[in-house]
Amino acid sequence: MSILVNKDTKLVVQGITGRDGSFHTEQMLKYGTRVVAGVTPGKGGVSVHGVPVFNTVEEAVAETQANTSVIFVPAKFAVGAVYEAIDAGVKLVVCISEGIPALEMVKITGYLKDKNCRLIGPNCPGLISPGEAKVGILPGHIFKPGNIGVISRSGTLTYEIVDNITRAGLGQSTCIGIGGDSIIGTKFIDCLELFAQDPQTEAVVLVGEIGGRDEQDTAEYIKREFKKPVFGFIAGKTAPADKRMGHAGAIISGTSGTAAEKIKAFESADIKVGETPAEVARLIKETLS
Amino acid sequence: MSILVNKDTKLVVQGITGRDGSFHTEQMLKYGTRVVAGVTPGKGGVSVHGVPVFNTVEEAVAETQANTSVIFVPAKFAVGAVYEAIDAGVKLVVCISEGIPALEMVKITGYLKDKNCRLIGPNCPGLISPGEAKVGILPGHIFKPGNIGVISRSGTLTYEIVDNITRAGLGQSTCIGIGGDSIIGTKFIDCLELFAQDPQTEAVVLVGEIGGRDEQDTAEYIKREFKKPVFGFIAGKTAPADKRMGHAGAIISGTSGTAAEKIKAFESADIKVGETPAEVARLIKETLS
Amino acid sequence: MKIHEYQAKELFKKYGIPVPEERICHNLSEIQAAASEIGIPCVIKAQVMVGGRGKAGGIKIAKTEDEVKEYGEMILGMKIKGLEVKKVLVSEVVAIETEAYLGIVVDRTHKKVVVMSCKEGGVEIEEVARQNPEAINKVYADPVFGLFPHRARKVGLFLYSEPKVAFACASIAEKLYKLFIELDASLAEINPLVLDKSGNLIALDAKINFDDNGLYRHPDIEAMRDRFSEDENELLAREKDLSYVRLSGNIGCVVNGAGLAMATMDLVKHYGGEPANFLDIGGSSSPQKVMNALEILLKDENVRVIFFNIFGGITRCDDVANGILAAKEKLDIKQPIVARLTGTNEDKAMDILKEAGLIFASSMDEGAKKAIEVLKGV
Amino acid sequence: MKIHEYQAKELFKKYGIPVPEERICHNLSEIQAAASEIGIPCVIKAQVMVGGRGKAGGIKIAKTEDEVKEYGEMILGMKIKGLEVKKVLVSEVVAIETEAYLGIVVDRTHKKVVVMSCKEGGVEIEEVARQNPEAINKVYADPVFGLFPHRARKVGLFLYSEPKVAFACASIAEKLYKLFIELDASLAEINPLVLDKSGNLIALDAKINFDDNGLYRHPDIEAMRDRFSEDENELLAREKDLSYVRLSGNIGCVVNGAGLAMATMDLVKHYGGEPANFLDIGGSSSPQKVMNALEILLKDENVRVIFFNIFGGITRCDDVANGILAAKEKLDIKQPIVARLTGTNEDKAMDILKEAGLIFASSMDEGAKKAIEVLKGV
Repeated sequence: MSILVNKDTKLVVQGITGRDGSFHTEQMLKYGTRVVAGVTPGKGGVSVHGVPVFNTVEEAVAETQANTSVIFVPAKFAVGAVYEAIDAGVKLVVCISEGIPALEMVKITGYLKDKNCRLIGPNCPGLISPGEAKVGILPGHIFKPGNIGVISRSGTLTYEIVDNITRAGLGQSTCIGIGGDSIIGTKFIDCLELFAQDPQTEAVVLVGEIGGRDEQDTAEYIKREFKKPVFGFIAGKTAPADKRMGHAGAIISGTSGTAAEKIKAFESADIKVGETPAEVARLIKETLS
Repeated sequence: MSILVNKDTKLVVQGITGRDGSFHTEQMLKYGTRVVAGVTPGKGGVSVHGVPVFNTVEEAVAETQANTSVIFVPAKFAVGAVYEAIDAGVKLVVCISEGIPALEMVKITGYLKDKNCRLIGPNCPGLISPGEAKVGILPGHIFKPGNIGVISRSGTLTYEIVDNITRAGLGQSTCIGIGGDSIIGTKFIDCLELFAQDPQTEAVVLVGEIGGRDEQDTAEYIKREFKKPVFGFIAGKTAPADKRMGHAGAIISGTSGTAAEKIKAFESADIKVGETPAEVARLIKETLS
Repeated sequence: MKIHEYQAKELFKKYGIPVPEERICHNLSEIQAAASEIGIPCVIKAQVMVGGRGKAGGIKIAKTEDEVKEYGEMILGMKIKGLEVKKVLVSEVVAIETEAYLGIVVDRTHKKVVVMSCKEGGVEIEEVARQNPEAINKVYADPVFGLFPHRARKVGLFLYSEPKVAFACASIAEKLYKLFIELDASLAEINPLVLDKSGNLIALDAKINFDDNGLYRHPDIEAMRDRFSEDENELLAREKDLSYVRLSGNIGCVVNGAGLAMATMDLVKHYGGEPANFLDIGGSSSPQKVMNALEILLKDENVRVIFFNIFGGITRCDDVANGILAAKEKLDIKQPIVARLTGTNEDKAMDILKEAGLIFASSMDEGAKKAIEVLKGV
Repeated sequence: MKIHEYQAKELFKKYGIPVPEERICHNLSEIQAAASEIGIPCVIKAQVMVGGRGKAGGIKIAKTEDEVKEYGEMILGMKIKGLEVKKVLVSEVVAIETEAYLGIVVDRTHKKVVVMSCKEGGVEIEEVARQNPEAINKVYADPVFGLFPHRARKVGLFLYSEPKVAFACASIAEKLYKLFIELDASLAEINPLVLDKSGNLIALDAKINFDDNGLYRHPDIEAMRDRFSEDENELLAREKDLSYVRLSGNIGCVVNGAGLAMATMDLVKHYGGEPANFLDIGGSSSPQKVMNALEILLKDENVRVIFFNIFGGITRCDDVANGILAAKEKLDIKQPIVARLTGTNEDKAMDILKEAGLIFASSMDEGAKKAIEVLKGV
C-alpha cells in the first residue's frame, strides 16, 4: 500500500501542451504513472506523448475517468485551473505551479470545504509512491519502494534526504512535497493522518523549514495521537528574520517561525531531528534496525 | 407536535428596539412565545418589554441559549443580520424584512450550504404553531391548534384562508409564510418534507401565486412522494405579464409563471385547488370530514 | 426595472461587450445625420420596451437616403403594443454569419445565477425552454465564487467549435456576468449574439432588467428609468411607496398585502367583474397612505366603483377607516365605495364609517359581489 | 514587500482610515516648512523599514522651532539597525487618551484572514502572543464572504466599551480588511490605534507588508518599492528571477531549490563556516542563470570561496557545469570553487569541468567541509 497515489491513479495533466507539462508528462509516463488525459483549452483533439488532450477537465474526466489532476500552468491561470479540477470532480489535485497569491489560497480553501477533494501544493514538487505512481516533478530514480513515509515543504532538499535514505538501504512508501507557500492545501498533519492508516508505512520523516507554525502544530498532534516513529529535519537555522528565503512561506516573522522553536517542538514530541540531511538517514537506519 | 417552532423555541429578536421589532415582540410575548433576547448593536444592556437586549446575536445566544432568530431590521442591514444569526449558531432564522436584493439571497444560500441552519423568508410574515409559539407578525387570534399545515408565499391572503379554515371549525398544526421574494430560504418542498414527518399534520394547504416555478416543482414532488392530502390556491389569475405584483417574486416572465400553469400542475398532482379563498376551506372541510 | 436597448448597449460598451456602431436619435434630422455618419445602408430600430418590434414594423434596413427618411418618419411616433416610439437607434448593418442566444438570469429553483445559451439566435428563450429544452445549454455560476473561467469557456465551447471564437464568447459571457452581478440585474440578454463574416462576435440586440430590490445601491441605473414609457399612476404609486398596477377594468381595488390584492382581483373577475387595478397599501398603513392610494386610484378614469378589502392584522381597520373618511372629504369621491374591513379594530372602523355612506360587506366574496352589483345599478 | 509608514498611511487615507495630519520630508528645509504648516509642537519620525525606531532615537517631539531644526538634523541621515534615514515624517501631535493594537494577517494554521486586536497599543504583537496570548482578541474573516459587519463590530466592542467608539473602530477594521484584501497584503497593522482626547480614533502608526505573489496584479504597489532601502544584490537577483538573500559570512553558496539552499547554509555553519548568502537558482536552470547567479554573488566582496551544491533532477548538472565554465571565462573569478553536482547528467558535468580547476565533492557534507578547509588555506 501507499497513500494518495498508486496504481489506480488515473491522471489528467492540466497544461499538458506547455513546456513543463509536456516534459513531465513524458517523465511520469516513463515512471509508469497512468497518465490518461491532458487539458489545454482550445487544444482539444491533439495528443501529447500519446495522451489525448481535451478542452476542459470535465470532458477529460468524462472520457477517461481520471481521478487525479496535476497542474502545470502559469501562476495567473493556476487558480482557475485548481477550481476547474475541483469542479470536475477529481479526488486529488496536485498543483505544481508557484506564485499563487495567499489570499487566493484562502478562497480555494473555502471552496474545498464541502468538496470531496484534496489539494496538494501549490508550489510543490508533487508526490510519489515508489514503484506505483509519480505525480509531479520528483526525479523518480532516487526513490525505492519501502516503509518510510516522507512529507516535506521543500523540493531538492527532499531529494537530498530521500537519496540518503535510499542509499542507506531503506525505501519509501509515499513521499509528498506539500509545498513551500504559506497557505497550502494539505499540511503535515493531514498526511500523517493518512500515514497512520497505511500499514506499509512504518516511520515518517518530516522535512520542515522556517516560517509559520505547521511544525509546532504537527508536534502537538504527534504527541497526542501519532504512534509510528517520526524523524525530522528543519532547514533555515541560519536564516535571518523577516527575509523570504525563496519559498513564499519560508520567512521568520519577527521572532516567530524560527528553526530553533521548530526543532524544540519536534524534540518535545520525541521526533528525532537530524542536524544534517545525511544524519536524518543515519537516525532512521539506527532506529529501524 | 408541529414543525419548526414550538414550546421549546427560544427566540432572539434582531432589531428589537425598532418600531416593528418592539411592537411584534410584545405581540409574540402575549401569544406565549418564549422571547428570550433581543439584539440591537450598541443598545446592549437595556430591556424591551422585559426582554434583555444584547449587542450581538452571539452574546444573546451565549447568555440565553436562544435557538431561533427573527429579523426586523431595515433592508440595508437585513443581509448582515441574517449572516450574524447564522454565524451565531441558531437553528432557525426568520427574516421578516423585505427589500433584500436577489443576488444577496443567492450568496446567503451559498453560505447556508454547510450550516445546520434554516432560513425562512425574507419578505415573509413568519410562522406560527398555534397554541405553542408564534414567530413573526401573523395575527395570532385567527389561528387555532389543529391538523392542517399551511404554507404560503403571501401574508394577508394566508390570514384570509386560515380565517376561513378556522371558521370552518378546523385548526392548524403549523402555518408558514415562506415569503414573496424570488429567492427564499425555505420553499414549499422543504416545508412539505417536514410536514410529511409530523404526525399532527393530516393535510396541507399550499397558497401560491404567479412567478417562478416553485408550485410546479412542488407538484412534481407531491406526485412522487407526498402522501397526505394537499389543497391549493393560486393568486394572480388576472395578473398581466411582465408586471411585478407587489412581491418581488410575483411576476409572470413572458409566458412563464402564470397562475394557469400552476393550477394545472397542482391539479395534475391531485391537489384540490380552490377558486376562491373561501372555497379552499370548503374543500378541506368536505374532504376531511 | 427595464431599460431601452440603447441604454443596455451603453452598459455593454462600458463592460467591454462589443456592440455595433450606433446612435440614439430623437427626431428625423438626428436620424439622417446618424445615417450619414454611420453609412447607408443602416438599420433603424424603434426603442420601446416590448418584444416583437420587428414583427410590428419597428425595425427596418434603410438602403438609400430616401429610405432613411421614409423609415425614420414611419417608425418615430408609431405605436408598438400601445407604446409610442419616441427614440430610434440608427445602427450599422452587420454581416451576419451565425446568430446565437446568450442570456443570464437568476434561477429561482436552484437559487443560482445561470448562463443560458442556444445556438439559435433571435428566439424567445422561454418558448425554446418549453418546446425544445435540450437546445438550451445552462451553465451555473457558483453562488459565491461567481462564474469560473472554465465554466465561461464551457459556454463558448457549446456555441462555437472554433476555439478562438469560443474563447471570445467566453470572455463576453464573463463580462455579461460581471455586469449582471455588479448592477443587480435580473436579466441580461444578448439576442442575437452575432458572429459576423469577419469572425468577430457582436451583440446585435441587448436587454437588461434590474432587480428593484437592488436599485437603491445603483442610483446611476435608477437614473436611466424612462419615466415617459411608464404608466403615470404606477410612477406616482412608487413615489408614495405603494404597489400599483393598472388593469383595464372598472372596479378599483384597495387591499392590504400583495397576495390578497391579487386574490381580490381574481375574485372580482371570478364573479364576473373587471378589476381596474392591483393596489397593495402594505402592512402598517396609516390614514395618509389610504389617502394616497385613493388619490392614485381616482386618476384612472375607468374606475366606477371602489372595493376596499382589508384583512386587519398589523394593519388597523380604524386607520383605514380614518383614511377613507379623510379622502372622501378632500378628494370629492363620487364613486360608490364597497368596504370589507375585518380583523384588528374592525368595530372601531365601523363606528368611524357608519355615517359615511359606504356599502359594507362581511366577507371578500360578498364585497366582490356587491361591487359588481353596484356597478350594474350605477 | 514592505513599504514605509508614510506610504502605508497614504493607503490608509485612500481607504478612509483616519491618520494624523502629516508631511513627508527629504531635507531640513522641508521639515521646517512642514512643522510651521502643521504647527509646533510636532512629531518627527524617521522613515526606515525596521521596528524599534523610537528606542533608537528616531522619533522625537519637537516643542520649539529650534528643536525642529535640532531633531530634524539629527534624525535625517542617522542609521537605525544599519539603515540610513533618508526621509522623515513630520506629524501633528495627537492628544492620546488610550492606545490599542489592531492588525490583520493571514493565519496560516486556519488558512483564514484574522483580525487581531489588543487593548494595549504600541506592543510587539508576537511577544504578546507568546507571553499573554489571552490579551489578544482574534476575529476571523470568512474565507469567501470576508469580514462580516457583525464580526467587525465584535472587534470594536472588544477594544472599546462606548458603542460610538466601538462602531467607529468596527468601521476602521472593515476598511483595513478591505485594504488588506484588495491589495494582497500579508500584514496590515495600526499600532497604536489611538483614541484621542476628543473621542476620535486615529491610526498613529501604520505598517503594511504585501504578498510578493500578489504584486503582479498591483503595479501601483510595486511602484512604491523603495529601491534604496533594499540590498542592491537582492534587487538585482529579483530582476534576474533568482532568490538571493545577503548574509554576513564569506562562503558563497549556489544551490538549486530553496530548502536545499537553506540546508546548505545551515551545513556550512554546522561545520564551522559562515555562509555569505542564500541563493536559489531555481528548477530548470540554464547556463545563463548560473552565470547570473555568479555575477550577483561576486558583487559581495566578502565572498572568498564559492560552494556549488546541486541536486540534479529537473536541473541538469551539465547545464550548471556549462554555466560555471562560461562564468569563469567571462567574469574572471578568482575565488576557489567547490562543486558538488549530483543527479541528472552528473557524468557529463564532470567531463565538462574536469579541466576547470574546481574542487569536487561527492556529498554536500564533504562539499561544505572542503569549502571551509579551502578558506583556511587561502
